[in-house]
Amino acid sequence: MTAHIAPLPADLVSPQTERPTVLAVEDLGLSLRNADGLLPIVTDVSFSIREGEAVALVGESGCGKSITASAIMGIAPDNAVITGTITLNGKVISGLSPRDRRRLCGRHMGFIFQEPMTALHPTLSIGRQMTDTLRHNLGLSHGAATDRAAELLGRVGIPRARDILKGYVHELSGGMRQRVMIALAISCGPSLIIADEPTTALDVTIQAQVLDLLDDMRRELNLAMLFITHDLEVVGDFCEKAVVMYAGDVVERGLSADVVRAPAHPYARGLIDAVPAHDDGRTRLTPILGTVPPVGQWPEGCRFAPRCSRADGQCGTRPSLERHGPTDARCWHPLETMP
Amino acid sequence: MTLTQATSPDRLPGGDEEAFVTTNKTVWQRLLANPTAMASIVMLAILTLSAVLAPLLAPGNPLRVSPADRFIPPGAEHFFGTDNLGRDMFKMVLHGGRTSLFVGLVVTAISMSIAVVLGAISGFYRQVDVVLMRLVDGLMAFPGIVLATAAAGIMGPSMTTVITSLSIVLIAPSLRVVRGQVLVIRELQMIEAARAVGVPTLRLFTRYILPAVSSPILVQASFIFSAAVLGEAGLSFIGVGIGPKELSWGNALTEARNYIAQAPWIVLFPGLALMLTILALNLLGDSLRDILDPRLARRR
Amino acid sequence: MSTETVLSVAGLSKSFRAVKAVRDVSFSIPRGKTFGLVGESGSGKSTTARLVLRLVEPSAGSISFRGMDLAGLSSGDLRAERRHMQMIFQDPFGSLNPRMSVRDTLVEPQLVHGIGTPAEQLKTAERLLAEVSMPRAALDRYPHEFSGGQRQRIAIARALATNPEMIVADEPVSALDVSVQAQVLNLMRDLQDRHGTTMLFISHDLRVVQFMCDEIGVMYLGEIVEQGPRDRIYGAPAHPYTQALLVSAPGKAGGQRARLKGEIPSAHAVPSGCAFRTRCPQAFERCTVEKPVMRDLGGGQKAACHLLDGAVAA
Amino acid sequence: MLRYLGKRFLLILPTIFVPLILVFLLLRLSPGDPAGMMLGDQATAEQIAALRTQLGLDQPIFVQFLLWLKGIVTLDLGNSIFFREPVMQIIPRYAGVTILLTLVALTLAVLIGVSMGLISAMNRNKPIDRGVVTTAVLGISLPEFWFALLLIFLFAVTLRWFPVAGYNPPSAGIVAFAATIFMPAMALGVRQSALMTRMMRSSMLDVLNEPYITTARAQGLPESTVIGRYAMRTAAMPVITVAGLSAGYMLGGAVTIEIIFALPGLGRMLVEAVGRRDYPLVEGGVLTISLVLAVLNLAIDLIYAILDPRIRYQ
Repeated sequence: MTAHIAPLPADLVSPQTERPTVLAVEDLGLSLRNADGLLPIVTDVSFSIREGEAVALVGESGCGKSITASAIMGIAPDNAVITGTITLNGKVISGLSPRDRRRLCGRHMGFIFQEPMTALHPTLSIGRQMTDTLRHNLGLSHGAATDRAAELLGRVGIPRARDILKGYVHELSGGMRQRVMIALAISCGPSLIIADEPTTALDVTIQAQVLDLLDDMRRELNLAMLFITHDLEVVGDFCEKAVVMYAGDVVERGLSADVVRAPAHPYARGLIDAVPAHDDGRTRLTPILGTVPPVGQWPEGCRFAPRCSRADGQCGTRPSLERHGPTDARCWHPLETMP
Repeated sequence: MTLTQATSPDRLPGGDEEAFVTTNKTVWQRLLANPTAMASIVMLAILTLSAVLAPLLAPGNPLRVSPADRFIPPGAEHFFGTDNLGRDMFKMVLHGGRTSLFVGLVVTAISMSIAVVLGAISGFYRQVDVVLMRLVDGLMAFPGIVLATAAAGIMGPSMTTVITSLSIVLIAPSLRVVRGQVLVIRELQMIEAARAVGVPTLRLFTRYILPAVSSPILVQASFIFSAAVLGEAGLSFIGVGIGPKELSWGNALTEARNYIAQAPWIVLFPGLALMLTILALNLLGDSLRDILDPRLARRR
Repeated sequence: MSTETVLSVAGLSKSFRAVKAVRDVSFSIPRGKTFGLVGESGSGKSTTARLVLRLVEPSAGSISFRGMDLAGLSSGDLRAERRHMQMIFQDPFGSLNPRMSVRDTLVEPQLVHGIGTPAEQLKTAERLLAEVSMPRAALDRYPHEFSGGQRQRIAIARALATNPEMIVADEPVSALDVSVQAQVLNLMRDLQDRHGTTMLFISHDLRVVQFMCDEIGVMYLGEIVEQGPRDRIYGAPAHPYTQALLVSAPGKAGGQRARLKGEIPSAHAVPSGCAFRTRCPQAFERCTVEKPVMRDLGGGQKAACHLLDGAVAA
Repeated sequence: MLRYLGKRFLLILPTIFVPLILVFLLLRLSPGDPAGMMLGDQATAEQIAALRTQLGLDQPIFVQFLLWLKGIVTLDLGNSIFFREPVMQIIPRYAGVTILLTLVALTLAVLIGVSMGLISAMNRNKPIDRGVVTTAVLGISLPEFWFALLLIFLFAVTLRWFPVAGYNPPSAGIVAFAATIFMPAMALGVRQSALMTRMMRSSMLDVLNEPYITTARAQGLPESTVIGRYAMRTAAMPVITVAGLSAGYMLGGAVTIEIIFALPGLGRMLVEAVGRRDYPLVEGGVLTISLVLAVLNLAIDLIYAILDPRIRYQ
């Protein structure tokens, strides 16, 4: 799918194809304040997304990818302390008041959650939820909002849109629910969509449909998209760039084709090797040993070192995110890039 | 087949000590660290001790009438004053606590035991459940006061009467809680897993279900205790509880209300003692729930 | 190489009131082999797993385990027979009793089946821990002290405690992170090799099934639509649904956009004729009126589709 | 919707019949004979026997019960033994007071409970929240009859705003009615309002953690809409359940308050009637309470069905 947009290396992009940056995250850090002080959850996260571009934020559970998204949305928990800069369409939004941040939601940023069943209101009709958003953000009349809502539902491939508007979330199938969620997210014309594991809860065949729909929407509306997932294989298909997170850190960053095919960081490599591929005929998988260290128990230096076969004394100090071959990696002993 | 020690390659380099997830604190540690729980336990301890030790702390018959000492306000001689019959209120309150706590304890024990047995059965056998729950619905709709009054009529007002009628009335809410919990536990995968292992039904009850419902039972018990104390006082107050010859906080208030203008202290002290007891039990129930159910705990 | 059949089910069906969750499922597993059931939600694969163990009572059909009809056993005999068939569940957080230490958890199956003296039971528990690569110190700990992967190892150890002939594994790794998945999958294969256990493996993940299984049944709306040896299913899928599943899986798209249309119908309203026809890109009239029967395609591969008429292998 | 309500209605029937059977048996089992009581100590055995026959007390219990059931269906509850007039005429005189008292107390409790709970949840862990939480736990620990005495001491004895006891019906003017209903309603409602405060608070805090609230916020909806429309809609449900239980509790528990404030209510009438062995009146009173409760429960089911579309389809 990525073949439609030439995956040129960043430094080779010509000025004509240069698209404006929609979201830029620089040195984002997030800690939770609790009785014992500050507990770091995410450190030094930097990446950017351009118009029409999909960037994947990849990692296992507990790596901090979802809370990074909530920091960008401005809906992080009350006890979160956020550092770094978040820039949306050239405007720094990280310093804005919660009220001003809320104004950006819907109109400038749209969100898609993992579980549409719980992310949509159980006892308000689909139509009510959509028109509330449209009327508030775009100032539409009730009639205009209803028309627009029906049009949006049609656009995301929902038949009999007018009937569905009167219905409730529990009456829909999983795939339809996620389509409604997508319609809601794009309803007020945002330039950025943040999708948090949007297909994880869906069946394989439905997953494929929803991914296609998201891809179509991105192209048609020229959306910047932050795609949060634990599945590297989805990344290769769907996103131009990938940011791999481990224990609150960005460990690898680059074009997703490069990250999936020839990662420099041993963790990224490990993630790929741990998954049985369809036709490799292996009788053993290559797991990453041990488990992800829980928040608050991160090792000093490189956080992956205790599970890494390449680790040595140097890994006791924290590496920085640097270019190794085609990608950026936070590693003292990156893997050789395969030709 | 040979069962040799496996030397799995899926082992961390440099040792087999995989880090365990941090151990949670024990219930006791959390109880000690919870100020509300400790406060309620201390309150209950004081109330229990003063009831148990009443004959030592306030010796003499609390019901002894002394017409010469009527309506003496609280002071050094009579800490809580005297009532319309010249009885010492301090003595009455201390001795009255014996009744309240005793009735509460016995009623809780009876109604919770029956509720646990019936709740376990009801949670496991659908047919029984349908009938039992409709009965419980009906019982909840039946005004307890009519039951108590009728019981007092049948058996005469006495401690036994009060305990019987309160136990019957409080079985219904307890049974609902226990049954609800059993239903939740029954659907857990660990029960299916135990069945798959071949664990027999009785063992399933004792080893898997009962331990799992013990926490909510404990919480419910403290609320039932407080309801029983309140119930006894209420019934005695309107004269269908423990007989007029016995001493109880509720009894003490029956007469007191006629003298509220002259001697408000006769109303104040028994009621205050009653309220503190109920408060301590409610606080204990609340904090036990917080401690035993971490999901709810984060709210408070 | 013995080809003795350990499990053989025929015509297995289960209805919950009006919902036909499992319809006419038949397959058999030779000793030491792994049979995989793969399908999407509502395909009835997990119900089939429970039917096989009679954790759910079948509405119809026979379950022959070690030459004995499980469906006809009394509850007492069934319980005794459970010693030889164990299960591993999806949720490593829910399937262990939080109030039982690892020691108790591993001793429990031996205890209820009267295997060994207390000292022997403890020894077995220690051995089981070692087999799943857990330190001995874990014995006195409780489930909440372990990570998901560690708990799943304990669950596997429990399943092995009675030295069963067959293990039914229901989505054993789908609740785990990918890196941990690989550890558990490797472990399960090792243990199977070592003990010669027969396995019924349920998963929605085609990659995992391909890695684990010798033979595979693809389920859709309560039925097996295609079954056969792994290489045939993945190399030459015959049923349009199998083909679509393989194409839909992530990492397989490669520019292909041959997606299935529509949603999985509800099990309350299974389409007439071929259940898959509402989503099948190649459906035609006959699919609406006539239910396709399983056709032998040779090499152990079978599929139920009208398109395969006349395609019977020579 | 109608089917749902029909089903609820069937479920509510036991709440009418169980109390009836219970009270019937209870009265018949209790010693003391209404006939003997009516005629006094000087009555001869023959006189008593004659009266027993007249009252139908010489029939077997189940015949008496059937006769009485027939009476209910034909709206003839018999004559009160004490008042010597039809029960159907006596009950309304007393029931009105109790129902009004319950309604006023319930309204007070809901108003106080919902607003306090909401304020508390919105200011979680701030001083105001702590204040409300503390007050609420004191409130649920407050014995109603004692609180009633305190109210009398404060408002009637000290401030002299309201009469100590007595009752003016609404027909006597709203101010006169309010003066006699305020203290009883406060006393009856205080614990329930504290319960509702706690329920509202915890239910609101629960709902605020739901993903759909995050969605509403992420759509840019203002906090007032998020709370007032999206959160309140679901958070109100458990409070409605509690309101139903509270109403039932108040109906049954009003007796103490009625005695303290000398209100001519159903509860007081019942207790007196039990004392007098006035079987028909007691049975009529219990029937009335059960019926009012049943209607109330149906009303709550209706509100539920309106607020929650999921219920209508079950």
